[in-house]
Amino acid sequence: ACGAGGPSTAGGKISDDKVVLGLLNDQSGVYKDLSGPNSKVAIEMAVADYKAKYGDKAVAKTIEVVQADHQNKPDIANTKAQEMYDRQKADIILDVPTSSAALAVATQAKTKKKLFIDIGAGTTALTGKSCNKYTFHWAYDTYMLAQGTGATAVENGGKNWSIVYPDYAFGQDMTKSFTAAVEKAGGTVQQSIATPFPNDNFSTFITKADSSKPNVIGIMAAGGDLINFVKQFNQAGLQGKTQLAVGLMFITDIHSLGVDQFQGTQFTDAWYWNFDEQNRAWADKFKEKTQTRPSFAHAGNYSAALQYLEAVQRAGTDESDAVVKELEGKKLNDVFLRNGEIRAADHRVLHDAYLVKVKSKDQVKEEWDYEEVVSTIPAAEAFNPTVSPDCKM
Amino acid sequence: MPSQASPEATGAAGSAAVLLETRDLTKEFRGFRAVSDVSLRVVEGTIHALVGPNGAGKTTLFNLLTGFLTPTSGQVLLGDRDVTGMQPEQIAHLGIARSFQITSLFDQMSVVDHVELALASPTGLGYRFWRSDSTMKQFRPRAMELLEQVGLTDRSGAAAGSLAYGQKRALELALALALDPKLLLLDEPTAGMGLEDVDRTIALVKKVSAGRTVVFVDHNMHVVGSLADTVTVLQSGQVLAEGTYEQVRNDQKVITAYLGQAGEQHV
Amino acid sequence: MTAFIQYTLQGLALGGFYALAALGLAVIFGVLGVVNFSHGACYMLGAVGAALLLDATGLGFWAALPIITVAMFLFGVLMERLFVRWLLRLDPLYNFLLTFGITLFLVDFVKRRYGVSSLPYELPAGLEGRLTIGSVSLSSYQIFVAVFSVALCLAVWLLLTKTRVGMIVRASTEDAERSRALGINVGRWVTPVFGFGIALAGLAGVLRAPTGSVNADMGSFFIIILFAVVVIGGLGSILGAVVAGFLVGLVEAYGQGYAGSFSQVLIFVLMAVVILVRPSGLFGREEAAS
Amino acid sequence: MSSQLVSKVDVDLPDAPSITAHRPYLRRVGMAVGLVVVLALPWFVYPPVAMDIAAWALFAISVDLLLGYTGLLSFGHAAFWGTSAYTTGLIAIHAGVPFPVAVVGGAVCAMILAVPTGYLAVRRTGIYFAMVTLAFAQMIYFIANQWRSVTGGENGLQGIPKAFFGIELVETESFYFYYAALPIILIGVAIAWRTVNSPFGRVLVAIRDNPARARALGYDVERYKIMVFVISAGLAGLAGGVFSASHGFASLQELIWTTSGKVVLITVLGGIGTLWGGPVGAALVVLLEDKLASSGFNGIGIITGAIFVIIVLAFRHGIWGTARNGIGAWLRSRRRARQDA
Amino acid sequence: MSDHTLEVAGLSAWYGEAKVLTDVDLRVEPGEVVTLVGRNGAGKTTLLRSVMGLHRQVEGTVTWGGNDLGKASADKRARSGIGWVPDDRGIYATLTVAENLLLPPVVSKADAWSLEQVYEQFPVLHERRDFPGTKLSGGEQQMLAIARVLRMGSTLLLLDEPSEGLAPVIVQRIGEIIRQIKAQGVSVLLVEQNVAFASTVADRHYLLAQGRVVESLDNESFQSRTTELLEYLGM
Ligand SMILES: Nc1ncnc2c1ncn2[C@@H]1O[C@H](COP(=O)(O)OP(=O)(O)OP(=O)(O)O)[C@@H](O)[C@H]1O
Ligand SMILES: Nc1ncnc2c1ncn2[C@@H]1O[C@H](COP(=O)(O)OP(=O)(O)OP(=O)(O)O)[C@@H](O)[C@H]1O
Ligand SMILES: [Mg+2]
Ligand SMILES: [Mg+2]
Repeated sequence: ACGAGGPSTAGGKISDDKVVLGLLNDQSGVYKDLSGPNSKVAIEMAVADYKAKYGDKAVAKTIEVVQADHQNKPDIANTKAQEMYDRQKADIILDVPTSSAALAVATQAKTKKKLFIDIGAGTTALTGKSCNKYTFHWAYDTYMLAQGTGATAVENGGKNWSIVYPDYAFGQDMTKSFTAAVEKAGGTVQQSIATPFPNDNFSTFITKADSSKPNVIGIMAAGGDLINFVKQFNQAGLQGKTQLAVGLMFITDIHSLGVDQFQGTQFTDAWYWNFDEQNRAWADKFKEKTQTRPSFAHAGNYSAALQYLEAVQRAGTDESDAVVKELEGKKLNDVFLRNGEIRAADHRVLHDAYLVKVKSKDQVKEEWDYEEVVSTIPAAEAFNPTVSPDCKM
Repeated sequence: MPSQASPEATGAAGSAAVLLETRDLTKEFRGFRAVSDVSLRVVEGTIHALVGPNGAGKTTLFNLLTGFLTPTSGQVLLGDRDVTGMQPEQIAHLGIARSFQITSLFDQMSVVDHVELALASPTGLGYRFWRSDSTMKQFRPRAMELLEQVGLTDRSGAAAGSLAYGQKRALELALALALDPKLLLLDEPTAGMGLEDVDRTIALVKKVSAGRTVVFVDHNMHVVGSLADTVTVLQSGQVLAEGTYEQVRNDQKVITAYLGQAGEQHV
Repeated sequence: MTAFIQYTLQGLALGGFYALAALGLAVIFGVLGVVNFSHGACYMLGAVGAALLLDATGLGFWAALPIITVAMFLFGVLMERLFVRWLLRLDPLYNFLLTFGITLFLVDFVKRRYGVSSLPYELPAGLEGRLTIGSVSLSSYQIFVAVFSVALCLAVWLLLTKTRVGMIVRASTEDAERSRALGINVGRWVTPVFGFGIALAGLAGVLRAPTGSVNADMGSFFIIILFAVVVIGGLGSILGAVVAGFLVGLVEAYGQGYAGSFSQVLIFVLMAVVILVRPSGLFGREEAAS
Repeated sequence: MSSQLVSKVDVDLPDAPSITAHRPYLRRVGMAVGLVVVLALPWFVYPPVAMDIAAWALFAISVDLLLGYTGLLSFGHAAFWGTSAYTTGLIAIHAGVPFPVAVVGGAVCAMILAVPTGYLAVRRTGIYFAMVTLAFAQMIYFIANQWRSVTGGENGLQGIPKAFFGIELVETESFYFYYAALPIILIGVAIAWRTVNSPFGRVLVAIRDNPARARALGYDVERYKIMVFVISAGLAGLAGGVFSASHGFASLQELIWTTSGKVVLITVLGGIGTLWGGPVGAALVVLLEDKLASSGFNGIGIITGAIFVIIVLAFRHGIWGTARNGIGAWLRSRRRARQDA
Repeated sequence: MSDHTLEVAGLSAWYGEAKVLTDVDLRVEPGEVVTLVGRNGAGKTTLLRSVMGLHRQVEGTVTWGGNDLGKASADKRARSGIGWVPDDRGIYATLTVAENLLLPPVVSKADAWSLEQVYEQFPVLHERRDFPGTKLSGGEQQMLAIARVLRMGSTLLLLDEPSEGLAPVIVQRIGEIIRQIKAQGVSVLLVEQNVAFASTVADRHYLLAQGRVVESLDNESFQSRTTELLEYLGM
């Protein structure tokens, strides 16, 4: 048989008689802990909840979850996405951190006319130049991070900023967004300092950043570089003296380094497990299965899978166009999405976000109890209110 | 064996043009002068021997002449042309070929391929990456001829790495000849050879020296005596004496510095 | 001006660190002719090892320094016995490739076993403070790293060039068979030297742990900088590795201070210039044209 | 002393192909079998994966041309593969030409880049060469990362069209794309094969074994090295261009040093100095990665690393080289047995 | 001085499938200088390497000082008093001249030359003592190689073509040195092609052809039959 998978000929209402959810993410690299294999557990929880809710009335009788490790390599993501759509008959692909990989998968979604909901990547290009009818951006983006941390910190008194950013697309975007947010809120960015990427040694940059005596130093590095920076920031004796604001960090970063190092640091989170009863209840269920607490990405994957299945239920089919119609413009609420809405124009999912502060050691009551929510950023403010002119569905 | 310079060469030496000349050639290694102000004139068509104690600078001089080392000061002239500082391959194209004191071959390549490679060098065929390598076969007859001259016919298919030492030296000579040079530089062509091979090599060098100029280094006075029209004795990087073999052999300075009592005994 | 002094001091502190790591690489190359690609991975193992030691037994930095160094020495011995020695007589490229394979293995092994997130590690007791003179200020830990690495580099250099052991080790490297025929039990020396080089990498990793992120990937970029350091210094030159280590540290610090994100490119530019002007590196043995 | 002048690279190579020496027809048979396998590949292997195999195979061959036939280990070949990937993409996006034209453009750009790189790198041999090329590739990576207006930074250059003379099947179906792109790969392989089996190839081998001697024979060693470096970069460029056209994007992954490492791994796994080892190694590594990615086993490096270590230690001639030597030895012993009988 | 007779019995050696030595028997008594004469490729170097334990594809026995060396490693043999001067001299590039001299362990205090003695005999080595070993000329390296084993105090020297590429004066000096160490009771197994030189220093000679010992004779008969023998050997 020839391997050229043509467009699937939908016989019944459900193609191939089953709904297949594909999880494509990093299962061995930097995002392993943030999302990784445990996202499969989250998606399976969504499937179980869907089945429990609809029982015999469920449109999707057989639901399968497949997964692949893209190792943050866009070429592997690209091939695996095609394979999932063509061969494993996936109706939707979920997660896909790493922007280049996410954008590649978005293109495949467009050509194959199958759904793609991105949770793990932050690039606004998914709802900009690369937006398309079948791609949704669920959890966060760089605009959200800047808006939350930048604007709110200024409101709380941090008027003068120094920004240190890794000199590549993500860092540049973040710096632009942060500067805009800070200035809009009435603060000033005294200097923004570019650093190489990756980079191990920040002490000179820290000296430089602190030389203008700012109230806040913003750091846009992520992952290992962020940890390098924070350790060296603390060793420079600045912890407690100058407020540290982090562009992108995850609860897993705090967990790995310990609250001590991050104590007092502010950042924006898309979701926090210990925020309220509803979150906590879900987090408890998650912990039963994984022995660990969920990150926003786990909850995001759960939410995306659940809302997708709900849309299939409403549409009565898993045919992509019908499902997209059921998602577009909908207002949604679940454990992850608060005041959620899927903006039809660019498929940006708007929802509440949270400015959080890392607790000090004595405030921590249990493992993973690291964040204190300073304020909730309403959905309407958290994401860019204007749709990018580059986005042509 | 009596030592004699070939008569026609000696005759020519007086009038013929100087093919190779060095002017105050000097090479220093970290302050140590291995070759010091050497002015040498090699007359076209002659066989010129360089002798001298170990470390006198003979190999270094060869390296300077062939571009493997750049002189600290001084000049190397080939005919009227200043070749100082040229790269080895450029000098090779000008018609200077050398053999190495320490054998230096392509271990995995067959003997005949070596010679073909040497023969192909001046043709520029080597750059033709779009041609089939069977075009190299055009050199086969000439290659076999050369191998016969040096007595390697029966080893022509063997990999150079598997040759015995003496055979390697013979191949070195064949390679130098393949370049059909105006000037042939041989660094100890008979080192490590048995007597019979030495005599064969002497005969061979004599034969190929027709129509070209040869400069060689050897410690074997028998070889020097049989071949050289002119002998230059180096010591500590400087020219100690120069003349015919007979003249040099009886030079008291040379006897003390180099030959010792063995001067007679070894011939 | 104070900024310049500050950058200089930071550069020296950073350089001490590169010097130490490059020294291990240079010793292994100088002595065994092996360019150890896994040097970055061993550095990572040193840091991760320290973090695991802390986690498992509560033993902190001062204990980790000797324990991990010895453990990495043993690891190096094992690596040499099991793998490296079989290729010592071949072209150095083979060991380069071998250690590249070992790197892939080690990094993914650590990832799989201990995750990818950074492991926590704090400053050692007694070195949390800062030293401030006028407006110039350095953390005590940076000063400690600089002094410690300089002293260690010096000791290793003396060991290799001034002692009989150093001589034997150099000779055995150059031609093991010949050395054996001269009555030297070569096998006895090669293994410890390799272990010694690996131990230096591990030691550098331990030194790094309190001040950087400790994770499986921490060595992958580091090794490339180290290569630049040894190329600049002259591969196989102990002195070269040390001097180039400091040089690169300074270049990086000034680069950060005055050229921002181009600071790392400066290192490679420096390397390109060195190759052009002195192909064998600043202190490399002169290699005749090939 | 002339001994220092002899700085040679001792790559331990498999025996010369003695199998075919006695049976020239075997060579043709081998080629025919190879061609059939290549043509049938997308029937057995998922077509995008088959395309990846083909691209990596040519990439590995380009590395082998340097490593196996000239004794130069380039640890920065991703620079050429990646440069061509980006250039191919830019040409395809902005000029709207059929993708093979864009790929050729990409390869030319890689060759142009190879001239200064080669000029600097060939001053050193052996392990130095590896480190210099690695560092140089790192600079290219850095530039691509910074120059986001052209390259898209870490988002990559997305949306590269596969225009192919209006034939829509090629543009949308990876199965047909494979056959449209295959000729480019085969031409690349043919160039490599011709280069190796040419007078030029002979000189390369001589240079590999003893550069000083080659110079004394009148060969301009550096010029030959730069030439082969540029040819090799061109082949890597063809491969990289096909790769990015096939995937529809070019990303920083194409330029990062692990990509250089991967292709060396493939080459050594397949067998240095064999040319055909590249395809074998590529098929193995690409398929293995593909299978492992969906297997739930995280830690691909554990397996590829271990295989690599074993190959370097025990089967230095790689899969192809070991097999060829084995068959050769078997044929020899059979011949001897027949003679004895 | 302890007994140090070298006895080789029934020694055969191979390179892969090629047999290059066949049933070689030879004996070197204490204080004796014995040469091994033969044309290129006769197997002389291989024999020395086998005695040294460097060539492993061998059969037969090598007895040294009454002990069968069996599979003893090269370094053990060297430390039991066998000194090797290889045909390529084996000078270390990474070591200075002085270090080259000091590198090998002194195996017998009584026989070992002191550094001063070495420098006195070979002033050039003193002069170039801080240079990397291989920066010496070919002949200087030969001197260095010989000096090196003398400094070890080996009681048997295996010299592989020490006169090759050496100036006549130096060859004479080496002859003197051989006679001098012989006077000290050191024995020498000398591989030579330079028959004239061999006959000036040796007590006995073995003629090697195609891997076999074809004749063994003392120096007088060797000198008287030189021409005939050379003819026979094809030298
Ligand atoms: N490494 C090797 N592999 C295969 N054959 C070899 C090897 N080394 C030597 N031989 C062969 O073994 C035979 C004996 O070589 P050996 O070097 O012992 O001779 P020799 O008498 O020392 O010659 P020479 O006077 O040239 O040094 C020769 O025919 C040679 O070709
Ligand atoms: N690259 C170098 N660096 C330092 N010294 C060198 C170098 N090459 C040669 N020499 C020194 O220069 C001197 C001349 O050496 P050269 O090899 O030219 O001598 P030679 O006359 O050929 O001797 P032989 O007959 O022993 O081969 C020697 O003392 C040697 O040590
Ligand atoms: Mg010489
Ligand atoms: Mg020999």
